[in-house]
Amino acid sequence: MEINLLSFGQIVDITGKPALKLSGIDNTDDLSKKLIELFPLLKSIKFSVAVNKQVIQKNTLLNQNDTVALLPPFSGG
Amino acid sequence: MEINLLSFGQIVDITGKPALKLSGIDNTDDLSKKLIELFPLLKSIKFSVAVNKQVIQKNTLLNQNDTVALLPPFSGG
Amino acid sequence: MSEQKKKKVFLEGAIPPAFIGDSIAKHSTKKNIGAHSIFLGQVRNDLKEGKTVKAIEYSGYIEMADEVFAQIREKAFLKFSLKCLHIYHSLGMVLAGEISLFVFTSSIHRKDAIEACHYIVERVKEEVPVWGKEIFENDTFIWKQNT
Amino acid sequence: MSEQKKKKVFLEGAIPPAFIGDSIAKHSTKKNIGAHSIFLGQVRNDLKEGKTVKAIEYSGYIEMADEVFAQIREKAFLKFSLKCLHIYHSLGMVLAGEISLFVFTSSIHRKDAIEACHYIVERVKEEVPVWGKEIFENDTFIWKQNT
Repeated sequence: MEINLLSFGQIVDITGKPALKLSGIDNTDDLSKKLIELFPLLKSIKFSVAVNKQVIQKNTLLNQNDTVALLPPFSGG
Repeated sequence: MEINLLSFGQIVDITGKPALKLSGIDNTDDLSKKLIELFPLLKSIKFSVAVNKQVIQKNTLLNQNDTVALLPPFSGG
Repeated sequence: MSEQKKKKVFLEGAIPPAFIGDSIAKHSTKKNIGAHSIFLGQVRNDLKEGKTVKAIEYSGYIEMADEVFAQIREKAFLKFSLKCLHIYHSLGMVLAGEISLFVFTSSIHRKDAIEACHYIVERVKEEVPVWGKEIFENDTFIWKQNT
Repeated sequence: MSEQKKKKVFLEGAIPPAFIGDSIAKHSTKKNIGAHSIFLGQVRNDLKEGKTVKAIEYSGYIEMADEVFAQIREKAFLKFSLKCLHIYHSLGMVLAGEISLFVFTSSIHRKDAIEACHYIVERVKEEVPVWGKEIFENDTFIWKQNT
């Protein structure tokens, strides 16, 4: 199973890429662990997670081709 | 003693003139009585009175050349 | 910057949208401004007693109104942290669809500009000796009532 | 008039003052409008750690932002009696002194336009996935924090 991972704002500075693909991850809690492993600097940043453009508040199952976005605090306007 | 009387808005429709001079009036209460005599239709209208551009709340003495304005409810904007 | 001096508020006729655009453009040199709030009053084609308003003709007690506008400016600068404040009001004929009041506040952070703009609009409606005569399509009229 | 459909919000670069003037002018045909309220966000030349901000470069999660903007529109139309509602936000580079956010509400009576405009500005700042990178004069940067 493969998901699309999008990074925005200062998180791109950490992941190095605005978009990448990850496989073998079933839910958002596992994803968070995996991301901290891959990018330890993420620990220092507050961010929320959107699955298919919906911000999630708790662990969420992921399906093939889901798009998961890492959203640092918004600063539009 | 002479004062300048200014009328505005719908009050001009009643007094017939935006500006006129009145004499022999010492205070604003007397002025109000005199005006009702001269223009009975004024009784039907709510208005405030300004002496020298200051809205007054109570009877006010008038001096030579004071400017008294009859102000119907404001409707700017 | 002191803006408390007496400024020209009254404009003859409607306030053109391009005048508003130009006013906004002039603030691009004031780079410590982060927020602008603007209120525009537009003349409505209200239906009253079966007749449609085609225009409002504004008149005012100008000498007094200028003083009241200056007091409103002064109070707004004391009450809010403003970088800029402009108020314009029409005199004479303004057609339905045209703009008769333009209030423009600017501040570092949005709260001041937004609250000051609202405050000023309410003060202008309540305190400034200006009157609007609503002219109907058949050229009869009634005197406008503010709500 | 239904305005709840998804509309184009993002503009490349700064929002020109003349664009705002033109937007205002377009409403002169809507003669039942009595009040417009406008909020403009302008980029400030803030001094941070001894360096001056010369521009903000905006990026966004556009697909999600478009949905959030549409939801904000919908909520505003439900909550307030609005005749018109427009929201524009910059993407890319906006220099200090230039405008990056333009919220424009119109209603019959002023209360709705004023309150809706304020409501929308707060929603946009809180809910829309857009990020500003503050670029200093020496071309270093920090990520903007909304307050």
